[in-house]
Amino acid sequence: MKNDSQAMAVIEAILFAAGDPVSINSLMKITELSEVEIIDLCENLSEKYLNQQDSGLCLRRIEDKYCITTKAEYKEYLARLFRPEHLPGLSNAAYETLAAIAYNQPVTKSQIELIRGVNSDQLVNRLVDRGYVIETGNLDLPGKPAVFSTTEKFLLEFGLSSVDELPTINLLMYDTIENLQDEVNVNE
Amino acid sequence: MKNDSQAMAVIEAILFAAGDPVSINSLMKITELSEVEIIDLCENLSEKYLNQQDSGLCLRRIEDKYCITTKAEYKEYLARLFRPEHLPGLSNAAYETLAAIAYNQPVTKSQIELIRGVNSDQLVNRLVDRGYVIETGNLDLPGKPAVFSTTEKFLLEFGLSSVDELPTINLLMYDTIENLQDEVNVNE
Amino acid sequence: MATQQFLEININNYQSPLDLIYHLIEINDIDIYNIPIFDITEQYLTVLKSNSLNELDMELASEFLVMAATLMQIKSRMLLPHQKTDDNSLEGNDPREELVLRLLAYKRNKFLAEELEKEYNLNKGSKLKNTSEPHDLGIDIEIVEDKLDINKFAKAIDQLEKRNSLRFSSQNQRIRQLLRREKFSVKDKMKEVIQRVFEKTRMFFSELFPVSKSTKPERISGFLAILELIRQNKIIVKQASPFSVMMIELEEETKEKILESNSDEK
Repeated sequence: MKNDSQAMAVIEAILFAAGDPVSINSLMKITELSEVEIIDLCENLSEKYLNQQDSGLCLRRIEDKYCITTKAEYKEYLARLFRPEHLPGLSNAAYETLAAIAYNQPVTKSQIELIRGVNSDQLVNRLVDRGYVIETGNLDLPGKPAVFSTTEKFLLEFGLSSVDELPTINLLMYDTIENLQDEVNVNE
Repeated sequence: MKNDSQAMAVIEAILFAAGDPVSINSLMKITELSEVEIIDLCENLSEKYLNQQDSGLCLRRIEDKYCITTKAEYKEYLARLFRPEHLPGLSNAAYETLAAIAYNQPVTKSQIELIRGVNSDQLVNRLVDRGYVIETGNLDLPGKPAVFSTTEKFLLEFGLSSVDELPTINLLMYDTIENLQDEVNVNE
Repeated sequence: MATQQFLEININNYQSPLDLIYHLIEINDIDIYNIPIFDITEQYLTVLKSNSLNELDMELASEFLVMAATLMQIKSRMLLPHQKTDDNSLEGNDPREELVLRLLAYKRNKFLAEELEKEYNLNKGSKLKNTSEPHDLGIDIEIVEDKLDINKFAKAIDQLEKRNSLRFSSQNQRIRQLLRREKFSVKDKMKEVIQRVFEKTRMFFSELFPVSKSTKPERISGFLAILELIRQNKIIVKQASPFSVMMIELEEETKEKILESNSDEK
């Protein structure tokens, strides 16, 4: 790192991107700085946020972790942000992931990836956060991968009484694609 | 809101909390400020981030939305924070297909094939999977061919605020293939 | 320019036939608006013949062959006398015009793709933050979230199904192509061409592999077989006039060999 102000920028970027609190230990590993330097830099960042009238952020220390959050005085505006009309709803990709789970449950993350053709782990986590999907066990396979299923909340919002009521779709999914891949492997 | 610096702090707090890009419209409703004021404040915030050596953040405009991201120059530190994404990089053929879409959107698969001189359907599908491209309608032609355009994610990851900002080259620069053809025809 | 140089070009390094032609134009240092089509065609065919198209994706292989045919067609059209209207090399009815337009469009797109890649590499490191939970920001409100939208769900299923059936059919196609490739090996086609031309003395390509009676992969194998037979000096390909199709005859030596082997069998 060239200098202190660059080091502060790095700390800010890390804490911003992480979202969750990051331990001093992790910050030390990422920046290759000492504990004292990390704590110094974080205190400077905290003061900078406090002193700047035009900054809406603040730095918090929770035990041995730091995180960036918003200044408490702007709560009323933020409360408006969390109204449904301002927050982006679930993305198309999230709906696809939900469909992949609904039609193949219980299903592992790697099976979902196979269905969508692209890694969907983040999206699964988001659906779990929002209560539409839940981890329902582990497969008896190496690594004991977790399997996911849809929740009652999912059924409720769609007005369904069970997943059997979902419209039937041909060729959606996992079985077909996996069989096909086997077939390709045999033929090649 | 008492003054401009407080307004800037509010905008920063909102964009921080939202994470995803927030539309000017939502910012107007949440802050009860005018469009011009919002754009002014965001431009100031953007400059503040740029000018402060000790800031790791950057403000981006994507079409009619704003968001905060980390400065690209700190990517090596962020890479240590996150698990490596196992998405392979785009191939040359994929970049060519993406360029054919970005510079001619909305565009059909057969128009893309005409530009590249080779069928590119699989590549288009892969770009759709990666979230850079999306089907945006159908042409009013026999067979109703689907047309494709680039997404917000494309703009975000390619450092653009709108497709109008796509890098241009003076040589051979035409809006569309038709214009190129027209121009050559005129020169005859 | 030495032929050796063209024999060493690996076709796998080119994204499309246009890419290869553009490369040929560049290494020859020629004006794209005045392409010496005879040289370029010969060089292109040299590259094609020295590479095994069987290793290429079937789709791409056929594009390379279509371009070979296009070049040969332009070449024969260039032989036609035409009136020069002015000094502009692209005067009306220049048979090269369409090719030049396609090359320009391709090159432009390739430039732009490179610019995009640069932009991506400059920006790829910047990260968005996940949406905060109100609770974490000390906001004590019950989030009223948008309920799931059944239409969006249905649309997602629809897209997933469409995409997967595309993947399904493209994989199915790959299997079928692999099998077909076996069926129409170039070697077999070479034997077939020699035998059939021998029986009829001379044949047109379109008679050998009529569009109505042969599949695209079969015609491609047939075309490859013809190219290979020309290379081995086993056949002669003639064009009666610049616009006409290719007429195929056997070299004397080839005929003699067949007569010999036929008499051996008797």
